[in-house]
Amino acid sequence: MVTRTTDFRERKREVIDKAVIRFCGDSGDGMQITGSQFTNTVALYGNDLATFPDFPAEIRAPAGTLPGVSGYQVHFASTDVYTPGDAVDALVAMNPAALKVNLADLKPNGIVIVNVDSFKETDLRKAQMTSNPIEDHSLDAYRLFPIELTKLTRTALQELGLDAKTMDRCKNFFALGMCYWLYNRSMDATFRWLDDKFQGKPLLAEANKRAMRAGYSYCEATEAFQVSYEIPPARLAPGTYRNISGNTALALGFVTASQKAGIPLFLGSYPITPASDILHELSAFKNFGVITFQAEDEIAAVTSAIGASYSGALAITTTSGPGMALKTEALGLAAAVELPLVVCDIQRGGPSTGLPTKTEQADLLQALFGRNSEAPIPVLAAATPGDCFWVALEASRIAIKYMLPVIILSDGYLANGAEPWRIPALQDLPEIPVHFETNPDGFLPYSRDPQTLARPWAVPGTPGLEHRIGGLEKQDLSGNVNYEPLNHERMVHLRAAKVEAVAQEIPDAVPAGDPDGDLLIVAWGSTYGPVTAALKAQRAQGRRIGHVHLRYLNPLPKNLGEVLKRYRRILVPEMNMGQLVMVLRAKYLLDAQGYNKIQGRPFKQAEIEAKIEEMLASYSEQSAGARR
Amino acid sequence: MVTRTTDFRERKREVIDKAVIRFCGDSGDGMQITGSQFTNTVALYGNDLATFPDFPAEIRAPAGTLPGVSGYQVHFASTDVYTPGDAVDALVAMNPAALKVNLADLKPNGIVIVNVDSFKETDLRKAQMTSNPIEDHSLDAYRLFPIELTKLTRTALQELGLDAKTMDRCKNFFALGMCYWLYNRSMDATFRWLDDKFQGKPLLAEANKRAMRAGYSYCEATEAFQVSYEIPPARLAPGTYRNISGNTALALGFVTASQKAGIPLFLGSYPITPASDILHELSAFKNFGVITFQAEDEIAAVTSAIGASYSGALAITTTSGPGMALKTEALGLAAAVELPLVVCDIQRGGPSTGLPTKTEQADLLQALFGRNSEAPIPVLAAATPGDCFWVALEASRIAIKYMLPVIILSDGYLANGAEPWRIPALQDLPEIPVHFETNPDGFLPYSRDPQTLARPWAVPGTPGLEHRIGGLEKQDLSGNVNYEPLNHERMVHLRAAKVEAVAQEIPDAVPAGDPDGDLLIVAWGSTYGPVTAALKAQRAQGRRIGHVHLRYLNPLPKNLGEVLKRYRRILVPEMNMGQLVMVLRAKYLLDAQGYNKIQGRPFKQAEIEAKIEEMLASYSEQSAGARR
Amino acid sequence: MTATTVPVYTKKDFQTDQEIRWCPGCGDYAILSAVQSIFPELGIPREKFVIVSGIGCSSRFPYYMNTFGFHSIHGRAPSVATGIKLTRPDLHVWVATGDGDSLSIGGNHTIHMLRRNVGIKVLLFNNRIYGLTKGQYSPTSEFGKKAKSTPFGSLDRPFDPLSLAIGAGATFVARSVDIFQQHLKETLKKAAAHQGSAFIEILQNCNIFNDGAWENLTEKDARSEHVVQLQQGQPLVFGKNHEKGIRMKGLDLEVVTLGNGVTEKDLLIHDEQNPNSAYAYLLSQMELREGFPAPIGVLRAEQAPRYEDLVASQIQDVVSKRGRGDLGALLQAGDTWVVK
Amino acid sequence: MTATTVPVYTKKDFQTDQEIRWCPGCGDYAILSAVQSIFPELGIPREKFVIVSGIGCSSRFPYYMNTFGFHSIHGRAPSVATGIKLTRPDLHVWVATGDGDSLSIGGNHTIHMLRRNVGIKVLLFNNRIYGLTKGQYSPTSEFGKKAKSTPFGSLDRPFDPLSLAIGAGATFVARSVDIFQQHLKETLKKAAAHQGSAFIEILQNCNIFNDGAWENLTEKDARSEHVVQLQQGQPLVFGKNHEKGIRMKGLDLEVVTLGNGVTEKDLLIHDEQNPNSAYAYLLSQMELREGFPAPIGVLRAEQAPRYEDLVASQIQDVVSKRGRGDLGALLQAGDTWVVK
Ligand SMILES: Cc1ncc(C[n+]2csc(CCOP(=O)(O)OP(=O)(O)O)c2C)c(N)n1
Ligand SMILES: Cc1ncc(C[n+]2csc(CCOP(=O)(O)OP(=O)(O)O)c2C)c(N)n1
Ligand code: SF4
Ligand code: SF4
Ligand SMILES: [Mg+2]
Ligand SMILES: [Mg+2]
Repeated sequence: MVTRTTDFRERKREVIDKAVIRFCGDSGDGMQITGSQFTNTVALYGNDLATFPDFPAEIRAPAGTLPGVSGYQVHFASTDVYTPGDAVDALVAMNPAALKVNLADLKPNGIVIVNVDSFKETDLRKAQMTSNPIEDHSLDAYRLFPIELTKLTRTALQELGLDAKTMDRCKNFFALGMCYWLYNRSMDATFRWLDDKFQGKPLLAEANKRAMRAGYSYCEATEAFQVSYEIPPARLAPGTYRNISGNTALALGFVTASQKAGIPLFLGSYPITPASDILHELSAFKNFGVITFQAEDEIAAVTSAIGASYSGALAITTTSGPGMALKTEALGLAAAVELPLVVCDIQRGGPSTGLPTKTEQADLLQALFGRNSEAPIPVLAAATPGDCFWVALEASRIAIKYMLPVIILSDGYLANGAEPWRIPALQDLPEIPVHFETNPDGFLPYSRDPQTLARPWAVPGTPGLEHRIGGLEKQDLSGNVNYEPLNHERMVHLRAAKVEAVAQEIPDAVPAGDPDGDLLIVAWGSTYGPVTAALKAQRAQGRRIGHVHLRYLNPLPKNLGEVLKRYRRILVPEMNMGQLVMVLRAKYLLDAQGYNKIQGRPFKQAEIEAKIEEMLASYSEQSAGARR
Repeated sequence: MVTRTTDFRERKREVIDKAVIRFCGDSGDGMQITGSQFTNTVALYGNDLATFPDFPAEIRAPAGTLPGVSGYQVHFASTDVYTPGDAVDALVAMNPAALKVNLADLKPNGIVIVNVDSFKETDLRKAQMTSNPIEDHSLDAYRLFPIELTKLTRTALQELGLDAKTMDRCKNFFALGMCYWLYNRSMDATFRWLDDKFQGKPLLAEANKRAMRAGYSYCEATEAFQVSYEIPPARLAPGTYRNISGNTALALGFVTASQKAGIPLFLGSYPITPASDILHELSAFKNFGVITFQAEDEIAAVTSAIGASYSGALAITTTSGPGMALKTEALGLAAAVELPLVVCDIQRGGPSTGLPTKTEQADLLQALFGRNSEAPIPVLAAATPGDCFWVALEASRIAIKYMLPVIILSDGYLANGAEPWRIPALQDLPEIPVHFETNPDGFLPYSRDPQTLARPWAVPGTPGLEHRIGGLEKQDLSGNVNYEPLNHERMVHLRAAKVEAVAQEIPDAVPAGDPDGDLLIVAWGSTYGPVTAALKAQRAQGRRIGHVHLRYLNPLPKNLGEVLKRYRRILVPEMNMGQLVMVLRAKYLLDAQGYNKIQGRPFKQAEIEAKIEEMLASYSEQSAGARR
Repeated sequence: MTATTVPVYTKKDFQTDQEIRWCPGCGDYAILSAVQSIFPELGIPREKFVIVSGIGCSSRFPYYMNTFGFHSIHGRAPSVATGIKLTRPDLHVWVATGDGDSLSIGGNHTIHMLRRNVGIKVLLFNNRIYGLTKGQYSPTSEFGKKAKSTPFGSLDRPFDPLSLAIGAGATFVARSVDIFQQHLKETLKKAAAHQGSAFIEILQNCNIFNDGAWENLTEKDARSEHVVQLQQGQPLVFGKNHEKGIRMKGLDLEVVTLGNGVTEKDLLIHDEQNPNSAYAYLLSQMELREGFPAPIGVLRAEQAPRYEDLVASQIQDVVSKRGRGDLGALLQAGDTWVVK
Repeated sequence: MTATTVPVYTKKDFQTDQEIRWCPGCGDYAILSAVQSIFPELGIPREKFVIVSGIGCSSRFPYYMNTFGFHSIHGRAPSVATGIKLTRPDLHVWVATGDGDSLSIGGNHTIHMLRRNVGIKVLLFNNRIYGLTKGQYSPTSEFGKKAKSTPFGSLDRPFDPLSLAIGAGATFVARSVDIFQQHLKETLKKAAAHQGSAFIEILQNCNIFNDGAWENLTEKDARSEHVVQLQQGQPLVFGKNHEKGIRMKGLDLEVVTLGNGVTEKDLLIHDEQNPNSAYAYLLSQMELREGFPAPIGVLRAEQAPRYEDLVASQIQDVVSKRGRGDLGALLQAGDTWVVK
């Protein structure tokens, strides 16, 4: 939907409904900062948005090389945004390597801004390029803007008396300034951020500001661009918004849960990409009484959390796949001693160390089954960055109410991706009632609440409740060590029934889109965005399809089986080799089909759409075949 | 089938086809030794047999108490034996606690020999008994033989000048002597064993011999028993036999594999019940060049094995559930670096520490899925103690041929249970070809054999093959670190395809019993015995049923889906909450039904039979209903 | 804590109704008895005690103590205990562990707990064997040990638990013996009084799988020759008739016989508070050498802040500087915008 | 091994074609260069080297060494390396690891490898920070460290890696500094010559997340005042003009100024082979105290059998006593019977 207007500078100003911009450059070029500043600005303006930061596993891969490229993509719009965008409208490439790695995603006729100063012979060689794309016409299909970013930045900062290296570090802000001009955005928020960030170093703040202003002015003055764009604010639900990433949302969710429960938050964690930021965020919230314990490893992290939970804290532990693997023995203990605990697995590419900074959804089966013997645990998954907040709250609530460990699955994409998030009013937050047992009369550590099957939370320090718990099988009610055959069977069933009991509170699955029809997409986690976008587009073309997005992966919503039967086909797209689809097939004996992408990147909307079309086509073929 | 004869002593001597005897007493009473001696003797005689040792998790629980009871059951017969027996024909109970715990399993009119000397007031109290069962007629339904075992043993040893404690320790041999008389067995093998065991202590050997002879003579002289039994040898396949437990069979299997492969065996292990004996056995085989490394924990155990495999050893690691949980991160590494490794999980009751000395089959899903991300690994399970030998060989062969880790599932029942095992001739053992890469020309660490997809085994020390491997995603062929999306997807698929490639060698599933019919039992692991026995009995009653026992749980036999469809119903009995059944349902979309027992004990034949009957009955009902 | 609010306990108050599942004759009984004897004397309400353990014979300890108890998983007791202490610094947390539990699988958690100085009392039951798994050698077993997994003798050099603890930065390091009841109780009381991590190696006999492992030190006749009892401010004297002593020789120690001009004044005076941990280290290495006795008692007792107190006061600090966190403000933090 | 069979290598022979993915200015480059420089001098065929690492910036080391290399998982390099050594005692196995990798998650494997004396050379890149995960404090970070996970300052007391290694029973303990190239190379060569486990702490600068962590020791001006270089058989002298020394004072050490009657003869003479590890421990603790310099060089080098050799010779022993195992006999062992 493009509306053409003309700006006061007599250049075209197009009003469009969405744009996708990607900043890319060397790991040292500050692309993550540039991208997040741009994001912040468009968010403040009121666009809906989604982002996709993508960076190498190395801290600083060798400058200028292909593995060293870091990127940050922002999709912002006046309409609802579900994904960071399949293809890019404008690409800012700080060097040849960045251009090479990212060009494939640029739309035909898309804008590409390159820093010509870094397209020298040696730069090209580092990017394994034999000829200069700025000159060899290989970019003819795009709107190329070759800018002397380095030189122009140095000129702008001339008077500040900085050394060349420091000046060059500001060139990303020059590029940012250009983009603000291009999309008609105010630089104010970034000015504020710079003031804040460089509090002790006003000179650096000033340098970056000047660079940014220079970039902006450059566009204004040189008429580099013949056209600029305006993307009106989105019509979001009324409320106060902030921009939020998944890891921040988890951190805020847990602080909120602790406050609503009225018990201290304890995080036992060992750093690991992409989960570390949760630890970083929570360690700053000391004034909320948050205890963060950076343990010597993942096992100490989870077992310290179990100790904290035993003592009455809302205890959590955060990690990613390899760390999750190390926690599994302790999760069995948590299940056996029936203490509340929330475990966050921020999934990344695997197996083993795998692709630490890339996203994947392949820890579902590990979360469901990765423990010795029968140790069922509820598993929840967040759908979007903002949803992480709500999932943190809900997981904490369930853990406390049912006295059991709960696993949250997020992933690298949610963790680092950002979206506008409507800040909830305090009164809209759910209560999390906590009952610590205090009555010694008839106290039995393994007696159970008839509705939830929860055992009492009897924390040390409570007079008269002295008792012993542990990982050996225990006698029903008394909790004493017991190896009797039938008691064991009973306890295995009770622990399973307790997990199943959570289903009584799980909202029914209500499909988005058509309530019945030709195809149901069942998905979970961060595929929410592309699936939602694809569903919308495909339904707009008249297809009868629905989408159930599962927040609860164990137990599943009670009505799910019934919902599945309302559609002719079931498609389960996952960023793994087919994990949820296996669970669904086993449980409901329906021929659900997996669609699997394991590339360390989210699905594109177009990929989902193509798959939908393929499935519907093969279905019509078959029915046609059947008719013949 | 009972034939009555009369012995030369004018007492009845019945020839019967099978008997089940159980020795039980305090952990300190030597019941495991008594049971295994009896086993050995009946095995040497040529009976088929199965045993079930069952002992407490404590080293010595308090003497005389219920949790301290230790038992050993032997089922021996002139016909094929598949289980240790559902019920007991003769029970030897050394104290009231043992009687109390075990009486329920004694057949009506069964023999019960008790040591009256330990049925005093205090003994009864320790067993939480209020009246003396020897006197209160509660044993009237059985053939009770109250024997003064302690007193008679002391009398027999009078002249040896031993202290009372030492004499009392021999009373189990008195009881054993009685049982030898009762079943007309020679004491020779046990004499030999005593000579060997007490090499430096001839007095102790003599004491035990005298006690045993005294027990035998007591029966001979006192006419305590009016009848004795004879169970003719079984008609086993011709060959040389020995008695073997699952853990011993695994140990022998690995030594054999190492010898056939011509490479050293390396075991990295950390002790854990019920797996420790494999470590113990292998540590004695130093003259086979076996390297056993008792590591500081399970993680060091498995990672040292990975280091050994990298260096060209047949590397294995052995553990049970909790230890398995700790190894999962490293198993992902083994899958990623594609090195051969065999992991034995001797399953026990869980979750967590659970029931360390009890059996269970609940680690299947952990074995299949308990790793971060997509890290598929072949999984094999042994069916009987003797089968452990063959599974060890086969797992080693697959690991080496396909260059990948392989998991073996055994369990506490197989580990400690024993059966007669036909010793294979050396020429009947499979070859295990090993090819170490030596050619540097065009060497690529991740090139692949076209048939197996195995990469080359290029061990350090080989000139010209210097290369680097690791847990990060790697470029196809070169093995260099690589994070490219499509390369990652390709590698995930290659690793999966390699595991699937194993299926090309897996023998087709051929059902025992009827090749099609009303019911197929699909089972795995140690349920083999009771299922086989139940199948036989039920087919004898005219039911059309088959049994597929899966040795390969991943990948599954290629024809399995086709076999499943030949039966109206599918029953999957497991000592877990339904793990294999989930996999089968998901894969074949058939309504396979689980039958689950989680009591730390094997299924009884009767339980399986009852379940078969129930399923067939409900089927006829349904069909009848359909007809109505 | 005022004495009046704490009930007067007897040993019996710390016993449970659970049958004790240790072998008759096991050294664990003596340790249990010592702990049950001293707990009533500490002036601490019973519900404030938590006993945490891993897995092993020794780790069954919590079941027999009528306090809060947590029998966790193998090797992880220090971490569970750390979580408890950080959440509830007011609790008195004791860890019962074995040489396998704390030095084999749990070695890392042990040394990290010690360096952090978490206020946990660690009772390390050192029987130089894996008892519960029926007799494999442990990280403290002597070189050449023949055990279940080493029929031809072990080839590992053992840890010296005291040296390891000192090297890890432990603030309190002591040693006692299961059957030296009086000494054991006194040592436990000193540990209880210590502010931070207290590491107590208790030499324990496993009469089933490693009988007599400490005979050399415990046998009535040998004792006085092979053991030196450390006492704060006292010279290092040992021998049947207190006739031997230990004194400095250059950087090192030597054993001397008193008399002939050598008096107690020449001997090393024990100072558990020596600021240099090298002193305690020297003592911990002593027995490895021919002719030297094994030290028992408190080798080291350094004053240092407890980890859990530091954590708590950091939180208080931040609260007092920034005020108690306001949830509404937290959620609204950073750049926000309003959609109407 | 005869010198003639080993090719003559240059540094270049140990370089790979892989782009080095460390930040410009990282201390890791210097360490890489030192290792690549000394490997050609060791007279060892290139294919006999294996470099094993865990996870961390430092653990990327193997990719840049043209030898066999194994980048394993976080903290487990010592165990992987032990498996290699036990299988192939003839290989030369070096572990490259960070302070997080080897002392945090891998602490237990490190101390167990050291006590066993497995013949592995450990290069511990100590930058007092987690580099790869972008700047959390590590077990060697100074108390009060403000880092990503400790915005208000860390509350953990750090390990002293040398003391920990000594306490664990390490037979070779040394320290050097990334930018002291000559010293580093010499130290590495000494480690290479050592028979058993060699533990080398290398102070390394992470210019991105912990720049200047070792400035105190490395800055040109400060160096001579703050560092004492240990040399076998030489007195402990330091200071810009070699004017200071260290001597014994009772059980302890003191810093003295030479002159005024104090000569080098009064000083401590370094003996890395001192049979009592308490000596090395004393040195390792020195720098923690006001006014004392940090020791670099070899603190301890004890002769002791290598674990892998013991394991191999135990096997040989049994073979020579019992004969090579006969598979047929093994399978037929124990009571057997024949069914016809
Ligand atoms: C993860 C795990 N690995 C192994 C075991 C088996 N296990 C239980 S106790 C134990 C060693 C016990 O030795 P120690 O700590 O010295 O205690 P002791 O029995 O001698 O008192 C082992 C290996 C386990 N329970 N869990
Ligand atoms: C099981 C596991 N936990 C956590 C991580 C994340 N991780 C990677 S490296 C590292 C710490 C690195 O610190 P250090 O060993 O000091 O190496 P440096 O980067 O400083 O050289 C961590 C926590 C991981 N890869 N695997
Ligand atoms: S096995 Fe040893 S340590 Fe365990 S209870 Fe028995 S005597 Fe004590
Ligand atoms: S983050 Fe630090 S340690 Fe890692 S490569 Fe960069 S400078 Fe070196
Ligand atoms: Mg022990
Ligand atoms: Mg580091």
